Formats: sequence, structure tokens, C-alpha cells
Amino acid sequence: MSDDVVFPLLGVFLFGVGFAAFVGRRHLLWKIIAVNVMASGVSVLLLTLPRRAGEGVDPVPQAMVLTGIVVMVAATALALALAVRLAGLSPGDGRHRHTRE
Amino acid sequence: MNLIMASSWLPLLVLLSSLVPGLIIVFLEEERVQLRTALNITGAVAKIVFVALMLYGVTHGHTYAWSLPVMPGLRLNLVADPLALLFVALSAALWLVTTIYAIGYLEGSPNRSRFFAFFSLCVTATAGIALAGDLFTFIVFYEALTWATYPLVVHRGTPASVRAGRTYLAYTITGGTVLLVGIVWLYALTGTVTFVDGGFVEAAAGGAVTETRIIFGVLIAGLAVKAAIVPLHGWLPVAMVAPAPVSALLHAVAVVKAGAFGIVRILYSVYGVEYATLIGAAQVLAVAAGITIIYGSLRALAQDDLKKRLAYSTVSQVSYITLGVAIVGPVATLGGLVHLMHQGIMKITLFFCAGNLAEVHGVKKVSELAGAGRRMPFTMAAFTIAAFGMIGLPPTAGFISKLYLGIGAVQAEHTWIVGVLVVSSMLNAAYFLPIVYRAWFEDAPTGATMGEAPWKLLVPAAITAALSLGAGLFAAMPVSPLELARLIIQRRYGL
Amino acid sequence: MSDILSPDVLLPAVVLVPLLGAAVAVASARAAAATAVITALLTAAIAVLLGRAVVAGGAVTHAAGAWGAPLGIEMHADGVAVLLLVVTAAIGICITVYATSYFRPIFEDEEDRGVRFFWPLWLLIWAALNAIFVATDLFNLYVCLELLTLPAVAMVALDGDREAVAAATRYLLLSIAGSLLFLLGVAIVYSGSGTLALAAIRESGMDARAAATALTLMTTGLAVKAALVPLHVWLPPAHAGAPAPGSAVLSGLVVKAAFIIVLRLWTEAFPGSLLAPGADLLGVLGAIAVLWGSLLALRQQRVKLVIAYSTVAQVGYLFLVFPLLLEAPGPAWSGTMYHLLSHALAKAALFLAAGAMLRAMGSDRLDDIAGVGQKLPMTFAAFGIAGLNLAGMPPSGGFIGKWLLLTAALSSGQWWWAVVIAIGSLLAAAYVLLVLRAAFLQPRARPLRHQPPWQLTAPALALALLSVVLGVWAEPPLLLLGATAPDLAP
Amino acid sequence: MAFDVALCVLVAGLALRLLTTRDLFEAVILFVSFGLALALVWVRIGAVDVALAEVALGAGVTGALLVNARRRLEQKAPEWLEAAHYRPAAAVLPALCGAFAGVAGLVALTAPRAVQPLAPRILERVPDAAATNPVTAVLLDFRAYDTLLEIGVLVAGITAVWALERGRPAVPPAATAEDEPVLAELVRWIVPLTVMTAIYLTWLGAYEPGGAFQAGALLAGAGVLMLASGFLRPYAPHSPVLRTVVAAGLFVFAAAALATVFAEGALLRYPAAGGYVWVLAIEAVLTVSIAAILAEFFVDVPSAPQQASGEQR
Repeated sequence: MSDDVVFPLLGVFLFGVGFAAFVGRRHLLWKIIAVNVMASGVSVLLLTLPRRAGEGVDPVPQAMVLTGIVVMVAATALALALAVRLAGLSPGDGRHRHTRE
Repeated sequence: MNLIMASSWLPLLVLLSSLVPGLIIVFLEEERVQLRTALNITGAVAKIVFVALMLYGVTHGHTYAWSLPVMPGLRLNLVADPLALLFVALSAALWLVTTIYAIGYLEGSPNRSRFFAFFSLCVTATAGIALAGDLFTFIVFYEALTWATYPLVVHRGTPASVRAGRTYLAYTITGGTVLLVGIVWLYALTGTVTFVDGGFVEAAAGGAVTETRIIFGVLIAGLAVKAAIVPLHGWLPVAMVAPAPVSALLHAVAVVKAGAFGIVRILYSVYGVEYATLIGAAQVLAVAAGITIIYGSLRALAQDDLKKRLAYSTVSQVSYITLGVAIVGPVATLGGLVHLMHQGIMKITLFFCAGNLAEVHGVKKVSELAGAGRRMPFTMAAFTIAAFGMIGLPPTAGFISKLYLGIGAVQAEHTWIVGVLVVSSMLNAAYFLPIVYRAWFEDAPTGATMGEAPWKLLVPAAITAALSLGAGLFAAMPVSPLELARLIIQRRYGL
Repeated sequence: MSDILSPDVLLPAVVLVPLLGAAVAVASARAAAATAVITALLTAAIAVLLGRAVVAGGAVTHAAGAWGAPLGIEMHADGVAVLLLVVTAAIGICITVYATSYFRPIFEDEEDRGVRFFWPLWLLIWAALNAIFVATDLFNLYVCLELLTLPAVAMVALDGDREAVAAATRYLLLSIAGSLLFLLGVAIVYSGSGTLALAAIRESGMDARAAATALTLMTTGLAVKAALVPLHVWLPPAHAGAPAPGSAVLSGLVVKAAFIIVLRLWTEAFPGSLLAPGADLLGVLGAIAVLWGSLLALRQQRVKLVIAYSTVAQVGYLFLVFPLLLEAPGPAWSGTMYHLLSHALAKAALFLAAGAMLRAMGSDRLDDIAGVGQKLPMTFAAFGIAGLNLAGMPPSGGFIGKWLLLTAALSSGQWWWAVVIAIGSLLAAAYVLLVLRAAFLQPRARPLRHQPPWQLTAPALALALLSVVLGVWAEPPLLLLGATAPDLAP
Repeated sequence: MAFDVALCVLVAGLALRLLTTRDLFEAVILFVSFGLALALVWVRIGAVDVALAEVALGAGVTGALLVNARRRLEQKAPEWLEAAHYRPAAAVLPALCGAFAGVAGLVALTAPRAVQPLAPRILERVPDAAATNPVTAVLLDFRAYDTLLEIGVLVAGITAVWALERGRPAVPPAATAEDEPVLAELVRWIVPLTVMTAIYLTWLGAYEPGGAFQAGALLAGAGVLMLASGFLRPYAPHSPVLRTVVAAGLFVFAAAALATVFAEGALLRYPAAGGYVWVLAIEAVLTVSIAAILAEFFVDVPSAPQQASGEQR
């Protein structure tokens, strides 16, 4: 097994368990963590799939992964904000119940 | 005059004469009665003038056509050939009288702007159907008619009328969609949808008999809903909850007639009666029409509600048109075509009169009609003429229709059709004559209100009754429906 | 200096202008509305000018940084793209006008309805949509998708009640997962083809198995965002829960953007030979969506939910394109795109009209809107016209789309798709009627809370009428579409 | 080699554990460790830029956000943290999804690599780009358009978070330096150091691994520390100053893009002379904006509405 295979395998594994946990866990925070693990898996694959033994790492996927990390931070922040907000609301709660009354 | 005769804008003007008033009326406030009436009447008169001009031109050998590109390869084609004129003349003439009637009928009731707006749109769609030069244009106006009529059916806004509206739409939209599938299929097969005298299917796709057969079935199934051919007639009696002018429009001018006219177009301008007979389709259609004629009459016999009896009578009578055009031979076709007009004139008279009875005296059932002749003599006189016409007694218009249908059937050696005609006429008599008898020869119940309908309701009925009589009496005159129908036949059969 | 009106300037500007507008709207709450109006007018003008340029001179390409693909990113505006840009602009202007009034409190005690956040979110969505329509690069599409998703999610939660927040959360999570599936596909494509440019992937000689895998992953990811059955569950509560102008954007445009990307992938990026096995599956899912979405729409009690479920059904229509493309590429392509454009207009009109009803009546329950036709004739007219478009009734763009799709199905002998299309349009008529019927009933004693101002009625009516214009004046757009029909030769 | 395998096993094990544990606190801690271990993977691969970003953003900011969210949930919906809330869905669907991903990944793994990879072509042209570090060259020149849109994503994220919690009290109660003497002392040392490092990273980005995002994350961390210790009073949510700082990055970047379209004929094609200055200027503004946005993500996880409205009235 060369490191051509080890790292991509890690990527596949991370994406797979992340995906499974995303679908399988009901808790919102775990779902959020799970998509982050999936994202890490994709990052590993983005960087290592195109790589050939003995070559340096391609700058284009590096830039893509950097972008991906930033995007995930923004998405995670929003998801957490939504989760926390949701936890604080009980059914029927809200500012505008203009659909009723 | 030459300028007008040469103008390709006339077919469009016929549409605009009702579309424009309709669109203005949408935005009109409820109280602007006079302006609304003026718009309506102006539009109706203008339409008659335009149609008359085209009638003159067409009888002198001219054809009017106007078109607008819509899609690559498909255009909105308005063509005034004799067949189109037959229908558009009917709708133009009857629109004017129905408008007058509706103005009187709805006086003081709410939502009149909405009513007259959609009334105008409805007539626009009918004119579009009449003048459609191809199946694409036809389906556009055919579907538009469906939706333009819906607000009229549910006009009263009661739960019952909204339910009736739902039934109406369920039937007609399904029919329209089936028709659309048929048209697109035919288009995919033949690459054309343009009407041709004598049909284009044989030339374009004569080889694919099975496919053309199926498509014929799909097309007719779609059209049969509006034409109220059994078993697709169920919406028509239900839609009777609509106000009387709407029923009149539905039965005589617009919806049912659009279906029947569509069948005529399919047989006459798409498949050609000969080809349809060759593939066995026309015979099946004739049988279906025959069944509908008998079935409708039988059902009419059992109705006590006057409007429902008239509705089943329509089911029966409209199929005469289908029957006529489904038989090969000029005379039968002539009978079918002329009945397109005759049935319209006579049926609208009956509905006007039924509306008058209900509106003035609250009489809605056949059993309440005793003495009606004395209570409203003019209305019942008109009713009687139209009813005689329906039965086919000379010298009314109905006699002419049935005469030609009968001769045509004999010529085509379809003697069973003569049987259908005889039975149906007897049934017609059986459900109309008791009404006439009761109205004139029985005494009104004590305490019954007396008095004739106001002139706005009476005049339209009188006019159409006179037309029903005149179309029979003066059938040989150059502008009679019969002569117009003969013009169509001449072009086709070269008589 | 470049000519300010040259297509080479207009093409990037159509993305940059709304982006700049969004930045200003973020910075200044007070100037946000004015900024949005100016940005909307500018962006629309740019879209129209770009459209004119493409009609006159053919497709336009702009290489960002002048590198050109595959080193850099290119933007490309062809006939489809400019039609999408122009329709988006039309909807955009209407939504902007509408939103200037929609968020105004009717009552004294009504709280902050979040309009100052609406503006930047909306402009970001607009920028993302435009960027997607002109994108030619896989990773660029990924970033655009995220730029679209985040503000769209926020839009759903903007009204702040629990159902909306829950819907937004679900939408966001599913959407992120979808994005990551897409990104995994991107990784596979990049590794196998050495490029991210859509057109270059096809010529890269990429391994067919890897290509099929990547395409499957990306399609699945996008199907979540496009709400293709069975991945549609997030859509109805989200679209119904958003404030009306937000719903209009989401239902009218945002789901369509995801579909456009799927279509581009299948027709531009990958060889046509890949189409065959997956096409029928996508078609079947589309058919299920048409039927299932419509049936669920029929069971709803609230106008906004009816419209939202209708979106599920209408997305299904779009996916019918795949099996049809193989046999009848011309009409299938034009029909689908035409359906998409007219549906975008109609759906936006419906949500705007529903929002005006909701604001005026205080409810959008079907039982409560009896007689709305008499009380709000203009709004109701907009609803009716747009509704008929959904049902594919002439004269409307929806009818043209239906005609072309039927032509595609019947001319290629695939009559079963024609059956689906026909039944779907009947069901659409049925759920539209559900609302229309209520409006014709005699009004009950439910008084109007306020008479909607023109800003709430005119945009809906304008969009509805535009969808009719598409139905009458169909030849020029269809010719434009026909010129860009995909070449599926292997 | 053996180290790589061991590292991968560690990362995989961490992931497995943090996704299956029932204890949210454990999961969050493990997530941070996971991020740090992943950063090691990036170093092994040779992606130092990514490693930096992973530490700062993936592990750092995301971890902090998770901790924060957990704390807030503890306050207002403790039932969310109970083990009883753990309801695994039926195992079939997750297994299918995992398998789907696995199969897809394995196909990708075994597929041949590109005949004509992009990397050499990019590296060949880096000298013509506005930065010598290839990654920065890609980020801010070759694919600068992506980066521009990415800043848009960040702005969208913070606007979304703001919109969610607009019921928040005007100025949240701030900690004071006296409350946390130890922290305060720490901050006196750490913050200046962090700021220096951030500036250096931004500047360095053009030549070496580093850049606006990592620097922004560091600055944000410093900001959060200062907020927590009371050195910095939090701005009123979406106050004009804050909004302007947040929007500045997007505005300057987009304006630069539009300017280059006019002046140079292509989006973000920098002038032949001074391209480096453009990049540095854009990076500098971006750093500040990114720092503000990330810090706001941290501060602005919304409070419950009842509490908020209670304080309002």
C-alpha cells in the first residue's frame, strides 16, 4: 500500500461515515458535525486523488479546499445559529403568526 | 367595398369586437351600467357588421385569412371559409340577442362587470374556434373557452354553483387535455395541423392506419365532452345552475356548439369524411351519435325540472350535427351543418323562455306550467314555435334539418338512421308537446301571478323564435343557413 | 478602457453589480432599500443589454483574469443564459418593488419584519443566480451554489416562527450534504480529467466509469437542491414559510438554478452516451414528482402550501427532459426550457399574489379567502392568470412548453411520458381550481385588514401577464433556445 | 509510510468515535482533535496552506462555534443534551448512504488519473501571476473570481445569522477586565502577538503559505478573547461600524473586480505593473472583514426569543 492509496482511502472513509452519521443521527448538532466530517473527507479526496507519487501537491485543489473550508465555516455557523434558535422555540412560537388570527 | 373585401384584418376584427369590450369591462366599476351596456351592444353590433361583410365576401368567392407567428412552424391562423362563417354568423347573431337578454336578466344583481367581461371573452373564444384555420389555433381558443365560461357557471357564488363549476371544469379540462394530446400526436405524425377541405390525414399519413385510427379516437373523445356525446355528457345537466343567459350561451352558441363544430372540423377538414369512413371511424361515430340522440331524449322525458329537460334535449339534438357529418354524402352533411345553426336558434329561444318563466313567475318545473300560456302569452308563443322546431314540424327550421338528414341517410343507405330520426322525433314530441298542451290548454292554479316579461327579456326570445320560423320558411333565400351550408358542400363536393 | 456597453463588460457586470449592491445593503441599513431598487434596475438593464448583444452577435465569453479555461474561470452567456438572466431580471424587479411595501407593518404593534436583512440576502441570491446562469466551471458552480443556498436558507427563516426555522434548518442541512456530494463529484472529475471547465471535461478522455460515478454523485447532490422526489421533503414548508417575496425567489428561481446545473452537466460536460442509463430513472422520478406533488397540493388547506407543493410537481416536469432528450432533442430541450421560464414567472406571480392576499386578509387558509375575487380583483386576476399558466392553458408560456414536451414525447413514440404530462396538467388545473373556487364563493364577513397598495398588486399582475406574453410571442425566444439545443452526439 | 498509515488510522478512529458517541461535549472536543490531526495529514501531503487553514478555521473557529452552541443549548434547552435525545434512525438508510459513498469513492480511487493534469500548466504560469505562492496565485489570480464569490458566502452567512437573531438586545452585557483577571493578563500578551502574526501571515501569503483567511481567523480569535475578557465591548449587533467593516471586504473586492473589467478588460486581471500591490491591498481589507465576520459568528449565536424579548421590555 503506497501513500497514493492510504490518504484517498481515508477520504472515502471519512465521507462515508460522515454521510452515514448525517442520515442516521437525529440530533441536529451531530448532523452538523457529520457534514463537517464529510467535508473533510471530500477535502482529502480533492487533494490526494489527482496526486501522483513523487509529485508536489497541486495548487488548484489546495485553493479549492481552502475555499471549501471557509464555506463550511459559514454554513456551520448558520446551521448552529438555526439549531440554537430552534431549541429555544416551542411549537407555534414566533414573531409573526399572521397566518392565523 | 373592395378594400374591405380584401382586408385580411376582418377575422381579427371579429375577435377584437368582443375581446376589447371584455377587457375594458374587467376594469369597469360595478355602477357604470350605461357605459358597460354601450360597450356590450357596440361590440355585438360591430361583430355582426364584420361578419356580414365577410359573409358578403365569402359568398362572392373570397376567403379571409389573418395569422400571427407563435412558434417556429406554428401560427395563430384565423381563416374565414364558409364553414367558419356558418358558425361565426350564428355566434355573432346570437351574442347580440343574448347580451340584450342578459342585461335585462341580471338587472340589479351583483358582479355584473365580471359577468359581462367573461361573457365577452367567452364569445371571443367561440369566434376564435369558428375562425380557427388549423388545429393549433382551434385548441388555443377551445381551452380559452373552457376557462372563460367557468366564472359564468359559478356566477351566483353559491356552494351549489361552485360545485357545478367544478364538475363542468373536471369534464371540459379533461376533454381539452385529451384533445390536445390528440392534436400534438397528429402533428407529430403528419407534420401539419392546417385545415384542408376534404382533410389532410390521408395524404400525409394514409399509411399508418392504426395510428390514425387511434388519433381519431383520441380527438373525438376530447371533443365529445363538450359536444355532450354519451357517456361524456354528465356536466351539461349539472351546469344548469348557471343563470339563464349562461345556459343559453352554453347550449346554443358556445360550449356545446364548440364541441360539435370541432367534430365537424375533424371530419370535414382534418380526416375527410371519406377517409374517416374508410378506416371505419365515421361509422362508429355515427352509432355513438345515434345512441346519444335516443338516450338524451329518453332522459329528457323523465325530467320535471324545465331547464334539465332542455339540457337533455340538447344532448340529443346536438348529436344530429355529428350524425349528419359522419355520413358520407352531400345531403346528410348539409343536414348536419344546417342543424348546427338551427339547433342554436331554437334552443336559445327555449332557454330564453325558460328564463322568463323562472324570472317573472318563479316557474321552474314542467308540472308548474299549467296555464302558462295565459300568464305570459308572448313568451309561451315563442316557446311553442321553438318546441315545434325541435320536434321537426314544418315549416320550422328543425323540419329542414331533419328532412335533409333523412334524405342523406337514405342516400347513403344507412336506413337505421332513419329509424333513429323517427324514434327521436317521436320522443321529442313526447317531451315537448305535454309542455305546450299544459301551457295553453290547462288552467293556471288559482292565485297565480299574471304578466308578461319585461321587453329586454321578451324581445330576444321573440327574435330568435322568428328566426326559427324564418329559417324554415325562407330556407331557399340566399342568406339562409341552408344556403350557407350549401355553399360549404359545393366547395367540397363540387355540386 | 473598455466600452461600457460592450458584452465583455456586461457579462461580468451582471454578477458584480448585484454583489456590490449586496455589500452596500449590508453596510447601511438605511440605504438598503434604495440600493436594492437601484441595483435591481441596473442589473435588469445589464441583463437586457447583454441579451440584445447575444441576439445580435451570438454567445459571449468572458475569461476572468484573462487566463482562459482551464487555467482560469470563464463566464459564458448563450441564448439560454440570457433568457434566464432576462427572466430573472423581470422577476427581480417585481420582487424588489413588492418588497418595498410587503414588510411595512400594517399595525402599530407589529414587530420588525427583517426587511433590512431581506435586501442584502435578496441581492446575494440574485448575484448567485446570475453567476450560475453564466458559469462554465465546476468548482465555480459549487461556490455559486453555496452563495445561493445560505441567503436562501436565511430567507426561509426570516419570518422567524418555529415552523419556518425548522424548515430552514432542514433545508440548510440537506443542502450542505447535497453540496458535498456535488463536491465529491468535482474531486473525481478533476482527478480524472485534469480540468474543471465543463466543455473540456467532455474532451478529456476521462474514464467512463469514473465519469458516470461523478455524474451520479453530482446529480444526486443537485437533486436535493432542486427538490426532486424523493428529496423534496424540505421544500414545501420552507417555501411556504418564507415571506412572500422570498418564496417567489425560492420557488421561481432558486430550485430552477439547481436544475439548470444538472442539465448543463448532462448535456455539456459529459458525453451523451452517459445519458442513456440514468435518463429513464430521472424521468421516472420526475413523473412520480409530477403526480405525487400534485396530489399533495390538492390536499393542502393553505394557499402558500398549495403553491409550494405545486413546485414539487413542476420540478418533476423539468426532469422529464432526460428521457426525451435522447430521442427528440429539439422539442424536448426547447419545451423544457420554455416550461422552466414560464413557470418561473408564473410561480413568482402566484407567491406574490398569495402574499398580498395573506397580508390583506390576515390568512391564506382556503376557508378564509372566500370571496377574495371581489375584494382583491387585481391580485386575484394575477393569481388566476398565473395559475392557468401552471395548468398549461393557452395562451401562456406553460401551454407552449406543454405543447413542445408533448411533441417530444409523441414524436419519439414515448407516449407514456405524454400521459404523465397530460395527467400532470390536469392535476395542476385541479389544484389551481382549489384556490380559484374559493375566490368565487360569496364573500363572508371577513373584512380586509388593509387594501394592498399598488406595490403589492402590480408586480404579481405584471409577472402573470409576462407569462402570457411568453405564450403569444414565443417565436423569438424559441429560436434563441433552438440555437443552443445540445449536441448529444457521443 | 508507517507514520502515514498510523495517522490515517488515528483520524479515522477519531471520526468514528466523535460521530457515534452520545456525549456532545466529548464529540466537540474530539472534533477539535480531529481537525488538528487532519492538519497533520495536510502537512504530510505537503499542503501547508490548507494545514494552516484547518487549524485556524476547521478546528479553531468551528470548534469554538460548537462549544459556544453547546453552552447555549445547555442554558435554554438542556433536554437537547440528554442521552435520551439520542435516537438512531433505522440503520438501513445510513448503511446504504455510507455504502453509496464508499462505492463511489472506490471507483474514483481505481480510475485512471487525468491524461493531461492541470498542475504543471498552472505552475508554469505562476510567474506571470500576481503572487509567487502558487496557492495564493490560484486564489487571488487564476481563480480570484471564486474567491470573490466565497467572500460573498461569508457575508451571506453573517447576514443570515444577524437576520435570525434580530430580537437580540441592543448591546449584550459585556464581561469586564475585573471579572477575569487571569484571562485579562493573558490577553495583554496574546493579542498583540496574534495581531502581529496575522499581519505577517497576510503579507506572507503572497510568497509562502498563509493568507487572508488564516490571518482573519487568527484576528478573530484575538477578538473573541478580548470580548470574553472585557477588553473589547461588543458592538451593538449589526451596528453601522460593524456592518461597514463586514461589508468592506466584499465591497472592495467586487469593486476591484468591476474596475479591472473596465480598466484591464477582464475581471480581476491586475495591471501589469503593481499586480502585487493590488493583491496585498485586497488581502489586507479581506483579512479585517473576515476577522470581523468570524468573530461575529462567535458572538452572535442567537439567544432564545423569550429571553431576548424579556430583556427588551
